[in-house]
Amino acid sequence: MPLLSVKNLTKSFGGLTAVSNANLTLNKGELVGLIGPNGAGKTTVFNLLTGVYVPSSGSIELSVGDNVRKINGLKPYNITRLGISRTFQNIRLFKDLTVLDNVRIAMHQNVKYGLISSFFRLPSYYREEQEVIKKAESLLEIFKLDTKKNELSRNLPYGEQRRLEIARALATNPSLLLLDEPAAGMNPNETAELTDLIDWIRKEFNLTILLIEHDMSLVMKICERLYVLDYGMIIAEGKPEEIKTNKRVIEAYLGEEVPHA
Amino acid sequence: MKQLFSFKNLKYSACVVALFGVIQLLISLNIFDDYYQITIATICINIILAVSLNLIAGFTGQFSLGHAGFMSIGAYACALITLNINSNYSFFLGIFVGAILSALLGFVIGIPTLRLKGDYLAIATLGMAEIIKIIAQNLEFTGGAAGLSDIPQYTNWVWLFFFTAGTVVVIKNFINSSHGRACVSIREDEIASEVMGINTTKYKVLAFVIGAFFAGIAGALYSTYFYVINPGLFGFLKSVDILVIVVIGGMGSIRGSIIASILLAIVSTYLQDFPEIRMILYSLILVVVMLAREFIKTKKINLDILNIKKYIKTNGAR
Amino acid sequence: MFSVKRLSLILVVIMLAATMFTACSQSSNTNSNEINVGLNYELSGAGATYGQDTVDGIMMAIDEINAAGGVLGKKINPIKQDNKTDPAEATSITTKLATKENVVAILGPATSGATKASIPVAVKNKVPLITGSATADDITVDAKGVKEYGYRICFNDSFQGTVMANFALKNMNAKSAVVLMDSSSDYGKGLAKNFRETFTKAGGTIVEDEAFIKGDKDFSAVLTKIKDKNFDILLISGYYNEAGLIIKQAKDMGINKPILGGDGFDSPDLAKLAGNSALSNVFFSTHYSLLDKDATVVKFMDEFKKKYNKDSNAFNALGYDLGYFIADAIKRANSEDPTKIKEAIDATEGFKGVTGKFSIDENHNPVKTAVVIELKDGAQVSALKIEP
Amino acid sequence: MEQFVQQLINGLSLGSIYALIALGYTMVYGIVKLINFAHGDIFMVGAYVGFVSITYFNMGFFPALLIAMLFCAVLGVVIEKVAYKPLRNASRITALITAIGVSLLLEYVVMFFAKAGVRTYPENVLPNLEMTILGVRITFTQVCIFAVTIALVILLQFIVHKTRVGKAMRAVSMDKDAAQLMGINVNNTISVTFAIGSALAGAAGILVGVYYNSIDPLMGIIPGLKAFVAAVFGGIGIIPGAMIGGFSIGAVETMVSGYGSSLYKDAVAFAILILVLIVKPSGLLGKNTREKV
Repeated sequence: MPLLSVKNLTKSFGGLTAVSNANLTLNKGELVGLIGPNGAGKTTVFNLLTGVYVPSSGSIELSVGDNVRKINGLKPYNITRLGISRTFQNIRLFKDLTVLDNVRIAMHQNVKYGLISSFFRLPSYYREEQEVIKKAESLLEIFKLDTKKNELSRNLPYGEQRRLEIARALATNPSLLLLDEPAAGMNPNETAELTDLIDWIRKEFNLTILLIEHDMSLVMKICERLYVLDYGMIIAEGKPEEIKTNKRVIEAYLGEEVPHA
Repeated sequence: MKQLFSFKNLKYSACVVALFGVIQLLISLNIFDDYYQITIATICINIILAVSLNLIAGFTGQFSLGHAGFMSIGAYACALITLNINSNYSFFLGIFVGAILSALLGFVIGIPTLRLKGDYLAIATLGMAEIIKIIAQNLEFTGGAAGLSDIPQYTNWVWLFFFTAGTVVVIKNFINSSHGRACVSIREDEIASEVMGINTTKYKVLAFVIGAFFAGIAGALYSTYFYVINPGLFGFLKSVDILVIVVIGGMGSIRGSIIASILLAIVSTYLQDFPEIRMILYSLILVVVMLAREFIKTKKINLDILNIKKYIKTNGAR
Repeated sequence: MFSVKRLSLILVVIMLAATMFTACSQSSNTNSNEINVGLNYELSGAGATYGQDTVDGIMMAIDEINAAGGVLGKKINPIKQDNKTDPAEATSITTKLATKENVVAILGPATSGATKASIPVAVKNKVPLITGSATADDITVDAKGVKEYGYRICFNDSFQGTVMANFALKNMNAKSAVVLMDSSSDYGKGLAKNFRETFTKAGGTIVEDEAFIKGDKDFSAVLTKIKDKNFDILLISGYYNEAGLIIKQAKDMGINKPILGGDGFDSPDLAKLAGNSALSNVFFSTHYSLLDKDATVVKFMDEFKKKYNKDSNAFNALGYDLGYFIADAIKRANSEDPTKIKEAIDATEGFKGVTGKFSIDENHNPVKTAVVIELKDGAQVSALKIEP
Repeated sequence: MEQFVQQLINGLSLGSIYALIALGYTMVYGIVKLINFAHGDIFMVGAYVGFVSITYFNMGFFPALLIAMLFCAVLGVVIEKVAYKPLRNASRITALITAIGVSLLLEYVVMFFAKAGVRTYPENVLPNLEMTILGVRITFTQVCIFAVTIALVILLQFIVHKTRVGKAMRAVSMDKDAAQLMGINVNNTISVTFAIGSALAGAAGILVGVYYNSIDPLMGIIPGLKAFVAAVFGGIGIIPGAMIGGFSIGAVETMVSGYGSSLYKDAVAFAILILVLIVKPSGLLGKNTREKV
């Protein structure tokens, strides 16, 4: 049973079709890349998977435990609760909040205490808040951000902001993690570090990862499978080595950015 | 349980009790006579209003220009109850019903309007408050334009302090809980917040409802302190007054709202001595304060830029 | 974090100090050569027109009194405060005047809301408070009894409403009326309510009940609506600011039915707003008539025009009377004790002011004659006295 | 039917005033994203300047109109330079509170000098003519107001769409930084916008003075609020939208007074506003924009 299966996914804005008839399958534990030239509709796919956009047609199914849930049309927060989490291409941290708060907010759905407890700080508040802090700190430790937990996230250097966004995404306790250009703007050293980190968290957290990335070294190194998107259509699917030699893919990239691998 | 009695909590509680004690002492020694007590009442009511609006506008980032509308619901409900039910409990019943009705209205109005953003939300909430005002102006049982008068004065310093401290504590606790953080995340980035599993509509409405609830309490206290209410009191300018306190104190700062409430009340008592040009001075102060604040802030930003330059210098250019 | 805390602490200290400072500085400004009288008025906000006009009248009276040697050998010192047309602010100011400024009496406020909020404070502090223009019936007396220290020297709504309804019924043989009231002021609503009650009780019908709010300028919609209706008279229950415009627009539109109103009409601005030609067949009740050629009235009007370079209106006149009224009470009390002054006010008998000769009844209202004035081409052409 | 047409005419002349004020609101909002609450008070100042010109300097209607517009234009620019410009990068709410402060300042400075009472324009500033067509009465003043409004709107459309300044205005309203990079003097463009918007408000002020014959220092609050409602109603930032919004609010108001209850005319106007916002948040003519994720 695949974790995620997307069938005939289409999204059009007015006359423009951003994604058309895309089919995608992710198996549990896979690390899959989604590549394609700029404007191909990769981020739109992420937005559709996370409910930020409502699909025009098609279906998205996610297996949750032993059930398969149709998630197209659900609100983003419901989808997150079912186990999909993501980062953003143009980092969307809660900039004026501390690093710790950023992670704690993402843990919101696991907090069970009610409003009354929060108003009057009943024992359940203290109990759960402590747990939240503990979890958040251990997560930050993994991303080497624990020493900066009280800093405002806007003050972090770029690379750390990227890492924090991944940490925040993990805090929602996802089964499927969508990473939107996690290495954008990083230098080769940082990228290499990040590559290892992604690989590590996948195993540690038992994740399935779908990754948008322009940095082909990263993609080729860690992705087990790739989907190639062009003009909103999936033009190729396969192992990295296969994709590298796929004619249509090379054509799609020509005049744009030849994959340097 | 241990944390409940933590040093920090104890310290805060001690401060609150001490503040109450000091003012109570000053009142019983008649150093704070009737006149100062009225000023204190105004301050307390403004603190409740400002802190509750801050929850909506400052923490949740929903720009509301209709807070006076919620206040009026609490004021009218409490006034009508205390005027018509002659019992020792009518004051509490009035406050309770006023706050609940106000919260209910916040819920009913919040659901459709909170889909709007920024200035559009502001103008919609402004319209909402105006509609409430016009309805109150034309209903028989609210006394029409004359409003209600001879409302028994139940509110006294003790209740004012109790409700003000209560409002501040409850809202502060809320902000520092997971629910409050959910609200703040909406202000920071609504889309990211939703993707992080937060039902943004629910939390926007919740902030609106809680804010309305406390505005209702403030209205109820107002009506049972100042004897008289009428629709004209709860117009656009009242909403603006509350917003001014929130902005001067700082969006998203409860401490700021409290300090600004006190400062503005003191400024207002000083301005009473300049009856002819009172409003001219007030408006000038308002403009100058806003400009000065921005001036100081940009200076700070400049300092930050220097720091970044320094940072780049010491860490080498990337 | 720490510095913010420290800062706020410093602020609190400064504020406490400041408050203390005002407490000390203010208790010292009693001057034994002067008698302090508080003026709690709407100098800003929606009621500023009425407040400022009344204060002009009061100040003129006090200047005259002081120029003539004051009362009890002392000058009257008016302590003017702005209540912003806000009941809470009016309460605060009344308290300040009563407790900090040692006033012997408080004049004002002009609007009913602010007055209602001020009277409980006056009662609590035992300082008489006299309003010149708050007309709501329950200002001085309500279900719980007479407000011990609250007085007024103007008509109340039920008196004027009844006067105009009876005038319409008896003098004009009116059977049907259109009521157009200022729904944003309790004066407008109170007058209309009492008119309606008396008029319908005597068999008249209200054909149309319409309203406007203070500041409205365009009444064409409502007037178009009533234009073709069948009615005998039009009651405009409001102040001259809007009434003048309504009369103008109504006449322009060809509505030539008689127009009735209360003392809110009594201002030279009515003619300016409506235009002299439109001001015919207009009747309103007020305190005094220019046809009387009463020496007090003529003198007041001349002096007022000289002093302020404009014609006086009812608010100016009521304010002027307030000044003399309180001086008279202080003189008769022969004391600066507010309680004694209150007793003197209670005993007022036949006080002669610009707005008529009046006594104060047990409900703290003036007993005075109303005059119904007819306007023709902007000028007063007849005056009918109506005893209370 | 006759009555309906009459009410429509009444609504249009009232709406013209709202439209003129709304235009200034919408232009300023379009370019600096500021709800300029002082705009209603500039309208009031215009009325007073007209009053002074006509009463004390015995000017005719058109010279007075020009002077009022000129004075308000200067006032608008001064306010922008002194109070708003330093806040251009501040939070919107800071600018809003400042605008409210400026609004109060204008109101009470005028009240200080002119007192709170009403002032009346002399009669017959415009000839007191009227005509009746099929039972519908139209006065010369109404025609004038309508004509002046339409003329000014056409002029404005011309400025915005056919002149260099207009092009600059549109560019700045779309992207201030890009406009700057393209060599547009952003500061001057914003000043011009304030000048034009304020001049229109000044024109509305004198028209109100002539039409209704009554002005007072607080006269700007309610029309200002309603004009803003009109601007949002039509789609804020859009010039034809402000005009349509102005006429709509005017018409709604008179229709509610004429056929419903005059007590609730303002409530209905606000209720419609809220409904419009909920159904189409960007106003009647506004385009819905999507946030890029």
